[in-house]
Amino acid sequence: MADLPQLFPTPVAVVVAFKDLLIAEGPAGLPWAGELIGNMLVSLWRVIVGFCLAAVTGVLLGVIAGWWPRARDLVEPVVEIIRPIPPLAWVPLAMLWFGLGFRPAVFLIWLGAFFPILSNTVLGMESTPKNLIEVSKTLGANSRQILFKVGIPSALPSIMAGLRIGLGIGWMCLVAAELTGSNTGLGYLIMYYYSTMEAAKMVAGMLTIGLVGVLAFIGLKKLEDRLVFWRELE
Amino acid sequence: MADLPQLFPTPVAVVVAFKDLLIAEGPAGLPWAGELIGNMLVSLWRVIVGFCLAAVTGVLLGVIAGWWPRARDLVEPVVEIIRPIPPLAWVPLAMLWFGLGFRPAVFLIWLGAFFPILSNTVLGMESTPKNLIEVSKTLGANSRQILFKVGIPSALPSIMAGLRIGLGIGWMCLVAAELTGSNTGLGYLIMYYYSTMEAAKMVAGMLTIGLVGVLAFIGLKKLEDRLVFWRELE
Amino acid sequence: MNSKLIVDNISKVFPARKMATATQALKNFSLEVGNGEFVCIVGPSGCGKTTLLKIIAGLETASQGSVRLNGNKVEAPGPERGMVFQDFALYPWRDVVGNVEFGPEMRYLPRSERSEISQKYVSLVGMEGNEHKYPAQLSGGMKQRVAIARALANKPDILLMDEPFGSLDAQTRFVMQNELLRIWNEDRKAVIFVTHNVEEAVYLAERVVVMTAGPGAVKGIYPIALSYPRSRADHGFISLREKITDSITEEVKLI
Amino acid sequence: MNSKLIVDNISKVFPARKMATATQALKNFSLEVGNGEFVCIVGPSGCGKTTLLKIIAGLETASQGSVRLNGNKVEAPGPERGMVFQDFALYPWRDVVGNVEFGPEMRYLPRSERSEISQKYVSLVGMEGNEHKYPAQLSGGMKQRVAIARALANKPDILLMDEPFGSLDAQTRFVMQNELLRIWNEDRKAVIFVTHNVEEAVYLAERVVVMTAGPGAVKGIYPIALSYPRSRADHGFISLREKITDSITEEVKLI
Amino acid sequence: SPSDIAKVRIGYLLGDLHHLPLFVAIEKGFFQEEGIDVEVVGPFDAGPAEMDAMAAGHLDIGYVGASPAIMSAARGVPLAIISGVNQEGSALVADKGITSIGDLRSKKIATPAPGSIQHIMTGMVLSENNLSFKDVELFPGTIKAPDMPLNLQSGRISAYFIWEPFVAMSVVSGSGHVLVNSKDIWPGHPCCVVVTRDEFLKNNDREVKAVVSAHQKAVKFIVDNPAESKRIGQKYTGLGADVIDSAFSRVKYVTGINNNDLVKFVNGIIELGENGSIKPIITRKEVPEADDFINGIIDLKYLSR
Ligand SMILES: Nc1ncnc2c1ncn2[C@@H]1O[C@H](COP(=O)(O)OP(=O)(O)OP(=O)(O)O)[C@@H](O)[C@H]1O
Ligand SMILES: Nc1ncnc2c1ncn2[C@@H]1O[C@H](COP(=O)(O)OP(=O)(O)OP(=O)(O)O)[C@@H](O)[C@H]1O
Ligand SMILES: [Mg+2]
Ligand SMILES: [Mg+2]
Repeated sequence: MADLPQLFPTPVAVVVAFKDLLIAEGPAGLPWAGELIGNMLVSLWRVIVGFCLAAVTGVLLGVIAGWWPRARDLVEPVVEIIRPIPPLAWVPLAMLWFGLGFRPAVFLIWLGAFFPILSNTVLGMESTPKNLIEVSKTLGANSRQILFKVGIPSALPSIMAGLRIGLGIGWMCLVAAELTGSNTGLGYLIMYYYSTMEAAKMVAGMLTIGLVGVLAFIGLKKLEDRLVFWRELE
Repeated sequence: MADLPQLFPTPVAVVVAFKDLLIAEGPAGLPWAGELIGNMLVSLWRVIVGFCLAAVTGVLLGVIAGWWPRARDLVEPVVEIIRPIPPLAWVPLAMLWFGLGFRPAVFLIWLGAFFPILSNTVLGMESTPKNLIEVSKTLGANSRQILFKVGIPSALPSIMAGLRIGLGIGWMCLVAAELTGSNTGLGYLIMYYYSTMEAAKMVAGMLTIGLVGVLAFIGLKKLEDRLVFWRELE
Repeated sequence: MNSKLIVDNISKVFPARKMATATQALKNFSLEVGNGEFVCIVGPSGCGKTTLLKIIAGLETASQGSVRLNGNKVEAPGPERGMVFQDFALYPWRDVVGNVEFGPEMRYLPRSERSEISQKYVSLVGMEGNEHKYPAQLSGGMKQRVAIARALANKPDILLMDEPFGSLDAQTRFVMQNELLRIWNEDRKAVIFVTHNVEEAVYLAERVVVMTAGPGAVKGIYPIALSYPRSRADHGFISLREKITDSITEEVKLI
Repeated sequence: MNSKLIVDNISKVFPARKMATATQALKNFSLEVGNGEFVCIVGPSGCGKTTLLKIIAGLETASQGSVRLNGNKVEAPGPERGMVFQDFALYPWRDVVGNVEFGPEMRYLPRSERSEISQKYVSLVGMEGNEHKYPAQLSGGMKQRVAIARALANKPDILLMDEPFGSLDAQTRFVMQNELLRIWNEDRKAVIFVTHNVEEAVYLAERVVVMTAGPGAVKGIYPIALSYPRSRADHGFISLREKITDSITEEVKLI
Repeated sequence: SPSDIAKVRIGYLLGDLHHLPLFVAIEKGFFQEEGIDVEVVGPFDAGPAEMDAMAAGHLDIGYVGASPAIMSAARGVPLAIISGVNQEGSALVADKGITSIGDLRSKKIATPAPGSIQHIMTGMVLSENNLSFKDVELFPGTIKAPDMPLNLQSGRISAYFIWEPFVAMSVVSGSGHVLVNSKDIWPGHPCCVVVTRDEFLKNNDREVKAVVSAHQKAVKFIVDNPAESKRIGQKYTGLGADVIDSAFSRVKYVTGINNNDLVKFVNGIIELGENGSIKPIITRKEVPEADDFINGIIDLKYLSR
């Protein structure tokens, strides 16, 4: 494949690209960081904001839909119609609603992360053991308390798995997200070097997304192990 | 056309677009179906193949990684690095490996659907109640039997939720999948009317993805209710 | 009689599902429980005892008939009817103290008061030193005792206990029986207590209800006119025990 | 003695976790069980009985000491050691028959043979008519009987039973006791039977082991030199029962 | 005989009116006339994707911008440019409030991918007016062409430099106006070309010749029959008659290529990188001598005069 440089760079070329991107001047406004680091930070911030919004909205709606079957019957059809619509197809609408740059990018990341978080939260809430709900009622817990003290703790393992999936998909939406008139970010960097056919740099950008993604994943996993410690006692 | 075509077409315009697309001649090779139906069938087939591959590989690897912690420790880092890499960034590689048209599209759909299926399968397998594994050992089940007769049945609810999420993401990857030198499919149809700025037809295409997605979802849900009937007895 | 609780002619049918046929768990079951009365229910396995308690608790609905508490129809669960579940139903993510404090926490009692209560009931069931273990780290009997402590700590008006001492060794069981009687004596709350141990029933109850097998109905009610504290070696005690045992034996033989 | 099973000086410590301190469940516990012997184990709640059975089954590893079966060190579970779990551990996705047939299915017995076996054991535990109910549809005692049938249907060499009759009413319990003795008499398989019911222990066992509270060790071993079938009213029976009860009482008082 | 003639796989760019000759050749049956069987393996959404497909050997002939073709070659992909498709046909479109290049200072401007001819000409027109890339906020490649007219209309960007039909769309709708035509910046500037793989060129002489002849016929047809060509354009791009009309006035369909223009283009890219206006896209290391490089990849021998 040595004769397909624009498609499949050698590992050495990728390492060199990494080095170049670390040294090169960063995006405007972030003069203190190299191109790779600077764009990574920009994307990281977008993903964090989009993911956090998705976590809040996805868990919230998931808790509601997973707890009250009637809410689920309302939410499910809408969600299931919107869910499969490709992020790229959302790009124009994102720009229409949110302008250029940060906000539409956050919207698209939110859109990607939201659905898996929602689904897994619903799964977790629906799986709350019936006997725990029953005993809580006899102990005087009102519906709100049962929700918060029983439903949510027992759904936590599933919710956390949903957050991990959602975070992955959030990153996955980065390129689409940064096609909304952004001139910074890792997705932008990838598309930039894609259009200039510098495959080594593009792959370096992809790997950076992967690496940051894996670090974020490890962080979430650590948090999960703390929150659902009781599972491994079993 | 004194004005730019509406980005956010009126419902009436979308209905008209639907009608037009249903009547219009389908893609070459599919003379028997309207443009919308024909492209939908093409995409459906791609999604089915990609999703089925993802279901098989995701459940398989998920079962392995969720069952043997050592396998998980091997699989997890690789998966977590690859997972967040955007489908769009895969497009060139998909083309290199799989050529144009059907096969790279299937690959990209597989890529999208694979990870959530994997994650949820791992979650389900890891949650197999310890006492059921223990009793099975004392009943003489060998490790394979415990895996198939205990681990997998008990992971089924979680696996099914993963399949539903994966199917959604598979559809979500359709546009990216049909950017690789495809001239058929709903993703192509959307991008086509995107490039001609016919928003109503583009939205009609998006909604069709959503509608087919919802039907597929209902199908999976029905299957799920049959497979995990025992959960609602509880 | 000053009836606290009236179970009026209830029946319960669980509908058929898959290959399992429909099951009639209760059939025309009636019972009145007086204010502060201690009633034990005995009956063959599967006769509908748990179903009965759940209906009284408001966790299941009767297919027919009604349950009245202080004259009001029972339609939902409430903390005035505390229940000890046959399967313990402990919160796996809460340690022993956390489980026992659940009820007081729901009433927003201040932390200090809550921990006072939990300390009291944890030691009452002999679980000192295990305060910070999680359910997965407890033995069967320990789980059961936590479930009892949790129900008692909530001070319900009526205690519904489903074989609460079933997993305890005889000695611990005796201790718990006496503790229960002491608490009952102090507060005079009504207790409906399901047990398989006829001796236990006769030792504790003012009345023992024997249920029929199959669809559960009242087969007989035995008033235990013995003064507390009772002696298991007492002649009256033994004869009542025998009578009730015979009554159940008949039922089991019928199956 | 022709020892089938040798439990040699085992100790078991569960490490500290979160706020819970480490727990020593067993301390220098030794026991030999002869070929075809029936041993009952009694002891206060939380003394380590379940832990002991799990170590013998190969489901937990001892921190110290070893278990030998037919001279070979036990390192993993196997079908020659069948276990009835305190918490039943039924497969929620299998109906009664499916649960009972699990063992035979694992041995790839043909379908007809499997259903013959399950029919036999389902009726042995009095569950006819409930063959196609799922665990969630069963009462506590029914679940326990299914768990027993499942273990018996697998015909293990050694039966490890953890309070197997704890959720049964007295009558059903008697029936099951006699059934168990009959099966044991026929096959002469070794049985290690944990119970809280001293009368049950004396009725069933050739030897009764009393465990100490706290870290479980052997407090005393009582050979029951009464011939089968035994009478609970027998003088020797009653005196043994009293002796063993006193021994446990001492332990519980120590707590 | 025609039976031993291979099927030729052709690609083009989605929604690009510059590729009209391909549509005409298909519509009028010029490929059949030349005795070849053409498979349109699909429109690509961007030049790089099409060049990737060609590099990977999944595409024999591509209608594509000169820029991606040149970049691909600079990266070492063996290919040849065998014909021109059009010249000119782009414009800098601005909203009504912008009446001179000078007004663009500090404004948001969208262009296609970095290194595209439109990107380079944006630099040229800015520097002619004593501005540079640093004086405006540029979005090279992160707003897709179809999104540009909409973002102009909604005021999110002030101008964009693009190919047809996306110039005409703003013009026809009245939401923007042509601030400067590309032909006024660089008369006869190169735009789209027909490329093929070296390997295909070497082994399929007859097919390449046939493709080029059909293409040439099509271009001639467009020049001779503008009205019917516009209708074909409408059919293949789905665009309205008014948009096509407007666009047609700016595109010059030609088969010839002026090597010097391509040399100037390559040097332009290299110099912009060297003087720090943009990140280096093509370097002297890859293209030491633009003349040699361009002459090495242009092979117009199949064009009949
Ligand atoms: N959720 C359910 N669905 C279907 N049948 C049920 C359900 N719960 C209980 N039953 C059936 O109702 C009958 C009575 O059950 P219940 O649990 O009340 O018995 P019980 O008297 O508590 O028995 P035990 O002493 O064994 O606990 C049984 O035949 C049981 O199979
Ligand atoms: N997984 C575990 N982790 C930590 N501690 C445990 C675990 N399992 C048991 N223990 C502790 O070990 C001790 C013995 O438990 P075990 O279950 O063996 O008691 P038991 O004799 O079976 O009691 P019971 O009669 O109440 O069932 C208890 O103190 C218990 O808290
Ligand atoms: Mg019950
Ligand atoms: Mg135990």
